Amino acid sequence: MIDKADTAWMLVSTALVMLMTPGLAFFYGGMVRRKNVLGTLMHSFAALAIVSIQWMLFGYSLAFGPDVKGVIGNLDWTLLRHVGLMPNPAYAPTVPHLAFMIYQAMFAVITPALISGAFAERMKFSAYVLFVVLWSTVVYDPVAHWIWGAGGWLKHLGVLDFAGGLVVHATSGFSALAAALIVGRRRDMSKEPMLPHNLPMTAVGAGLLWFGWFGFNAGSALSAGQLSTLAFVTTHAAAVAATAAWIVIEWLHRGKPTVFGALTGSIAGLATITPAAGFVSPDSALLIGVLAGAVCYVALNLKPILGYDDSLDAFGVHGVGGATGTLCVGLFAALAVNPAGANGLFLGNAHQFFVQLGALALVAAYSFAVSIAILKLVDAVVGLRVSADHEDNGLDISLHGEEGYYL
Amino acid sequence: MIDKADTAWMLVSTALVMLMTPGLAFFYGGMVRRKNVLGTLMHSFAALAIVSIQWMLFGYSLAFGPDVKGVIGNLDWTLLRHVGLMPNPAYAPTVPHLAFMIYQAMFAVITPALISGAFAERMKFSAYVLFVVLWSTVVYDPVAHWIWGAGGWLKHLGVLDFAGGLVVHATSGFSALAAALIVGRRRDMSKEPMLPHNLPMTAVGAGLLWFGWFGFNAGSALSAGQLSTLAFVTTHAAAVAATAAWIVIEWLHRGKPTVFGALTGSIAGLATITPAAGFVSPDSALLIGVLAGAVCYVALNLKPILGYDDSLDAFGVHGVGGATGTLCVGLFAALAVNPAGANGLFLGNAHQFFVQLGALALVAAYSFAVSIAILKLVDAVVGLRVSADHEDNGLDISLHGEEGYYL
Amino acid sequence: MIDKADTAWMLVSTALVMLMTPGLAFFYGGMVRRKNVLGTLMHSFAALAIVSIQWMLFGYSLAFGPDVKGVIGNLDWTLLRHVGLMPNPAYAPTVPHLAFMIYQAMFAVITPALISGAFAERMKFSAYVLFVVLWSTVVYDPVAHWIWGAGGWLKHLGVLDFAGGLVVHATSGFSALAAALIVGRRRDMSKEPMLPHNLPMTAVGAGLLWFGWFGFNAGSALSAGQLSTLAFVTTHAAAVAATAAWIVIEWLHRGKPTVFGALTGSIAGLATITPAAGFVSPDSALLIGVLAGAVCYVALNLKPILGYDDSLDAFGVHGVGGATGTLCVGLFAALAVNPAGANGLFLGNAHQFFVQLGALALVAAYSFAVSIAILKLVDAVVGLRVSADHEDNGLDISLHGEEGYYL
Amino acid sequence: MKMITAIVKHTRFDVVRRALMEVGVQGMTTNDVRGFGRQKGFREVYRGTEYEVRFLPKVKIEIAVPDEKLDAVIKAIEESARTGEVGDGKIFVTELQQCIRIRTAERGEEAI
Amino acid sequence: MKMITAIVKHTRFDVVRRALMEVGVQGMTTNDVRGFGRQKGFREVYRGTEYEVRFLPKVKIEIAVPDEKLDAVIKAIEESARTGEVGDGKIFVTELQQCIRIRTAERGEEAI
Amino acid sequence: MKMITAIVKHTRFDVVRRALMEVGVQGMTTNDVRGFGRQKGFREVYRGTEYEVRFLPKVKIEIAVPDEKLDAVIKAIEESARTGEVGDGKIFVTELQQCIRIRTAERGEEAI
Ligand SMILES: Nc1ncnc2c1ncn2[C@@H]1O[C@H](COP(=O)(O)OP(=O)(O)O)[C@@H](O)[C@H]1O
Ligand SMILES: Nc1ncnc2c1ncn2[C@@H]1O[C@H](COP(=O)(O)OP(=O)(O)O)[C@@H](O)[C@H]1O
Ligand SMILES: Nc1ncnc2c1ncn2[C@@H]1O[C@H](COP(=O)(O)OP(=O)(O)O)[C@@H](O)[C@H]1O
Repeated sequence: MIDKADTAWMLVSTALVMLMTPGLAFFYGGMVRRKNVLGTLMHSFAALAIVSIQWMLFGYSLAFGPDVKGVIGNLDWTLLRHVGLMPNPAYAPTVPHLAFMIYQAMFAVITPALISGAFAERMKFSAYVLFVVLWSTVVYDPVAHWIWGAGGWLKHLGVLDFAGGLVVHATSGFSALAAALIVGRRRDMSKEPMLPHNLPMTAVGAGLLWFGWFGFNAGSALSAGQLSTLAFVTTHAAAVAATAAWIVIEWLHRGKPTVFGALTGSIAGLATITPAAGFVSPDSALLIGVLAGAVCYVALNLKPILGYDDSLDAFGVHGVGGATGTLCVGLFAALAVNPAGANGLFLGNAHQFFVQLGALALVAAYSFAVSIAILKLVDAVVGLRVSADHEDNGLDISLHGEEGYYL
Repeated sequence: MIDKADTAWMLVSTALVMLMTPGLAFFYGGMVRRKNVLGTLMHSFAALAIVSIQWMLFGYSLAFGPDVKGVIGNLDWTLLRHVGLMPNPAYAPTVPHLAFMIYQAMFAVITPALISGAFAERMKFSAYVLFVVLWSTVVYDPVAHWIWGAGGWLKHLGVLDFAGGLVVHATSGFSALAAALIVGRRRDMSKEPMLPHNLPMTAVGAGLLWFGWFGFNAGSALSAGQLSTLAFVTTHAAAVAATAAWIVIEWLHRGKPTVFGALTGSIAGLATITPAAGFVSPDSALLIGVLAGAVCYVALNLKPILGYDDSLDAFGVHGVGGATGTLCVGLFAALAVNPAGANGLFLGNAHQFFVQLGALALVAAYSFAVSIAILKLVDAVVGLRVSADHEDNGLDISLHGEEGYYL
Repeated sequence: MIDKADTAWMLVSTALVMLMTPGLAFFYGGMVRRKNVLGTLMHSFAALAIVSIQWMLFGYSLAFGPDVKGVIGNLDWTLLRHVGLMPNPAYAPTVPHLAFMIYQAMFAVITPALISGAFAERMKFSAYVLFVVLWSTVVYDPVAHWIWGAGGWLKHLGVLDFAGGLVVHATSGFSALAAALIVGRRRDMSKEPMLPHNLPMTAVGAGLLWFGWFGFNAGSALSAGQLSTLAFVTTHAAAVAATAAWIVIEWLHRGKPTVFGALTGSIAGLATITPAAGFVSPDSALLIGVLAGAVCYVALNLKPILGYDDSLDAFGVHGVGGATGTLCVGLFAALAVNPAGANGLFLGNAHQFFVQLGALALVAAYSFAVSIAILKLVDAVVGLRVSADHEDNGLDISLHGEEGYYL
Repeated sequence: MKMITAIVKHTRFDVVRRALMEVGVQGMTTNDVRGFGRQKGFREVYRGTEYEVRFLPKVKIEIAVPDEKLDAVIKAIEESARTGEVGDGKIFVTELQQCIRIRTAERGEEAI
Repeated sequence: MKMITAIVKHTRFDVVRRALMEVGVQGMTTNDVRGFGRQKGFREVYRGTEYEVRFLPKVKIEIAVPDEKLDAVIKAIEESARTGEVGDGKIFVTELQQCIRIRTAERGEEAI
Repeated sequence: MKMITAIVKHTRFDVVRRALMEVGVQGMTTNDVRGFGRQKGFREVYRGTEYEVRFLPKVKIEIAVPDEKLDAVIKAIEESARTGEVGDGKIFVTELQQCIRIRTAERGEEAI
């Protein structure tokens, strides 16, 4: 039976998650140098277009369609066949099936867009388009099926991932690491400081991401009520705790708390709480937030030492945050909070922790390995990187024939 | 009977549609030259103020008040008399009448703001204010009554316009064409390139417009449930298809896909699906989106050849998109999708297509002709264009005594 | 009993109010000089983190926890003990108690952030952090308890404050006045014009604030239905009337209507209607809006004469607006509109007006006096102002070691 | 060789550029400046506080020319930049001792 | 005639402008530059990566003056721009061969 | 003393800066300019309208040097800025009559 309130809530949540992709565009767009701002915005807007189409054509069917051996959906639901206005009880029994489909579409969209932070300022647009199509099909859709699809084998094993710590953040984060390694460092890295050209734009992006994240996490309850309220509160709790943690740590470590750090902390907190949002209590969420801030802070400070060029820290924030959050579910989850969840290690259930750890290892390894294969393939077909000249002149003029500003 | 879920959904949708007007301000504001950014923002913010007041004073009564011969509402509801907290069953039986009124107010607001793209960078602010008041009263309110008002004659004839392809986009688009012709070309046109000064700001605007458009189209179901879900999905489908189409066409035609093109495509898709959102299936919406991208792409590429100066393509996107969408209803509509709609030509009902075509011709002609009359009148009273000096120095300093940036 | 529609509405409203704090960041951030943009953004983002944590730790308990003599809540609800997923009938009987808590958290967050406009461009960040913690605890939490807490003594006396004219705007506004006086004028004031560096960013902020304000005011109905619809409509009515009033007055007075003025007017209208939103009719709201525009316009034009440096007019807009609105409740309130409210002076109930006036005087005096004490204390402990050198070089480089733009 | 520095109005810039090309100028360097002079500025009012903005946006054009072209170039600028109103701008001429084209290491008038 | 080019701190700019007007300067052209010199730059940290920013924002002021005013103008700049701290900036003087007011076609000192 | 003005590509700027420091340059002033020359510009298409953008972003570097350092500095710039492609830029040299360090009132070569 369709519940109007649940439907209203899911549609609002879908709109909120949609807004996250433009939000990500601004978050990333402000961080690059002026000459690459449009190229960076394009990554997110193009992902919105490409993945939404892929999703309606066949992606949704692969991820959520009738199960094939726990590994993938079959192609019965291509072009949204059988996906109509009646609810699908296997997923969301109180809203139209199409509402669930479009909600999930927004998740599929933002995930590859997140990866784009790893190879910003140097990838060919044709390579990007190809990469996104392949990656969505070969990485995102299967992993989503394993964990969220009816019949998915990891779901079956009891892996908990409330709103995408594994499906969204671990897949994109570890693929980002692969991409940073395969695509290589930016030419200018040794020559000039890579300063963000417009931090206020990054702040606009962070604000919209935070706002949209309520739809991402609280919407994942798929219904308006107690569970969505819980996820809403834990989401905010982790975000603010991570923001505060980052400010404090940076202040102590570097002498000055940066705004860019505070914004980064907030996104780290949001990414980290994502898998746990519906399974932990608000006070656990505060702790998870502090942890998120600390762990991602360390990750970002290690990057210059390790020397790979994850330009906008897609791995350092989403990979590390998603991994931390996935493990936190295994530590902090409580049946008292959500009877559909589990108890974690701190409530004596070490099993859940190891399930989470195993799933994380698997998803991370799968994403990393398959991304390398895809990138090699794309490199062979169209070439991954722009020419040195194009890179020096910036993607905006070279790839898109436009400039961001005539101020 | 008031339904809480429907009311929540309508209020959220109203807020979303409200946000579109600031969104339009940024979309347009980024496209003009730096010296006119505030003048351009002002068009949208002023429309928000002026039309909302006009609407509460008498506009709503003209558009939706008790019918006078199918042509206009009478003045019984001036100052919101009889518009209270009980539902009005003729429009939205499950939400307070005031909720329907304020939802519609946001439509009335954005429509003239859309037109402002046609005469950006050169119109007097006093002329703009006068134009908006007159245009809302003499064009928007009657046309809204014909198509959406209880007793409206076009509604009676079976014209379908789900969320404003005729009422919003065709009226504003064809009035924009009139305005571009009457107001004339910008002085600098032959002298310097008219480059957008801040495309990232345009992207912020596009993101907010897209987000708000879910309220525009899915909210037009006036209730949370299957129809709103359908409209939500078709809206997104057309937007992404048009974005992708634009990218592909521009890539093939010009060699480089621009971000500005992608954003333009998305708005073209959204404008085009508007009249059809609740009457067609998601896969038809994908097709409509592709069509929207292609048709508006051609329109914009013809403009330099035709030589009129529709500065920000209010006609090329909204006029052409709204017209295309209105005809698409006549092609793709399906009773199976929405029993309150109709079948279109592709389901054998040529009648609906001709009804749509006729209504389009009429609304376009009416909007075009009356806009010319209004503009001539305004020109006689206060003068339409700023002085050459003001135009050269920019509207920001000349009309508003401010500058956009001290960067 | 939990109502799903009310819960959905409250969660959406909470997200909307959350967005207001980033919105405020951009609104304020655009007004300062380029060298202080990040320092100004930081004020809002830091308040979001700090106050949310304080709120979950003990602030919520102080404000809404079990009453102690009408003056304050006790500490029973620290760390959200007893604040769970069942409704608390004393506050919001149809949504989870946690939903009410997180909704109120967003109000607690934005209030001190509003104050930051008074001392922008010159306060130490350490002083700001300390100030925010102390102020939230000693000013916001008690005043919220008096007026909104179960058992609060001003509530008991019949003071009406729908969404925070007293609790949010009067407290922050009069504290801002105290801060402007104690912190002193900016060094550059006599040397150079203090021009806003990025008015389009201020417009983005204003757009998001307006959008979020629907959650602020209509959400304060704590339920989706007639009252939320009423508050939504009055909010919009006052905002547009104040915008229009500002444009007209400035046009007449100064010869040119500024965009900055229009945006300021809209925020003035929103602040002013806040306490009245659920108690007055839409046409009263239009009048209140006009009044808001006029009164705040005069206040801002008096500032250069009086000579204190309320940099971003936190007092001139929120103090003056909140006070005006609080009195307007006493004038325009109507039992016919909301039986849970009262009649105001214009309906013959002078009593309500004096109750409002007394509460305003008290809250204003309390906020002003206690803020002075806090600021003196903070000054003694860490010093309020940055060094002259830091002020000259700007907060971004001096305090945060970053720059806003590399354009 | 001479270095000509012209301060002109934004709104004349494109006309000046074309006039320069017509007299055979093949290179120039420009940037935005703010000029102060006899031209009255704008009164800007921000939230009730008035500011007199005396520094107005101008474009600075720098053109290295061989001596024999000096007069033609000056004439081209004067004619194209003039509107007859205050604020039309200035032309400054200084002696250029050396000019080098980095790409080819050419020197002197050949390098212009 | 001379062209005086002064590089000064942003925070002194308004004081310098007023000092210039007091000694009778009626025109000048300014723009933002980034200067590198003895003054230590700022350390900026972006997400864990440190950058030493050595190019600091300065204002460049260009003033054409008749020879007899040269010393007075230099003195005015020196006194108004000086804070005594590293980074106060520089004054450069070059010979100006010609100065033309575009509006009136005046030439030489009259055109300044 | 001489004033060296170099117009170079953005992408060479950091290399040039380092080369300058190696030959002992301790101060310079830079700003962004738009240059027009032999280098072909970019074709930009905005919504179906094509524009030929001929003014390309360059960096202008101004360096005051004592006469004896002139050749070394020019050599450093030439070598570090050269890519061999059109658009590498120009070096201009003018006579500097006076240089003053505002902070100390030093004059002449000491002030550089
Ligand atoms: N003495 C000067 N030194 C440098 N630049 C000057 C000088 N006088 C004027 N300028 C520049 O020339 C521009 C135009 O000068 P102005 O006096 O306003 O008009 P006009 O040249 O028509 O008399 C100014 O904005 C400024 O940039
Ligand atoms: N040799 C130079 N050539 C051009 N500009 C210079 C030179 N030396 C210094 N400057 C400019 O002067 C500014 C101040 O110089 P700096 O050495 O930092 O301080 P000070 O002049 O007080 O010793 C620099 O930021 C730079 O813009
Ligand atoms: N005559 C000139 N006067 C001033 N600047 C010039 C002149 N010619 C070239 N420039 C500057 O030098 C830059 C490079 O010149 P260009 O002709 O494109 O390449 P190249 O120097 O390699 O032949 C131009 O962008 C412009 O900024």
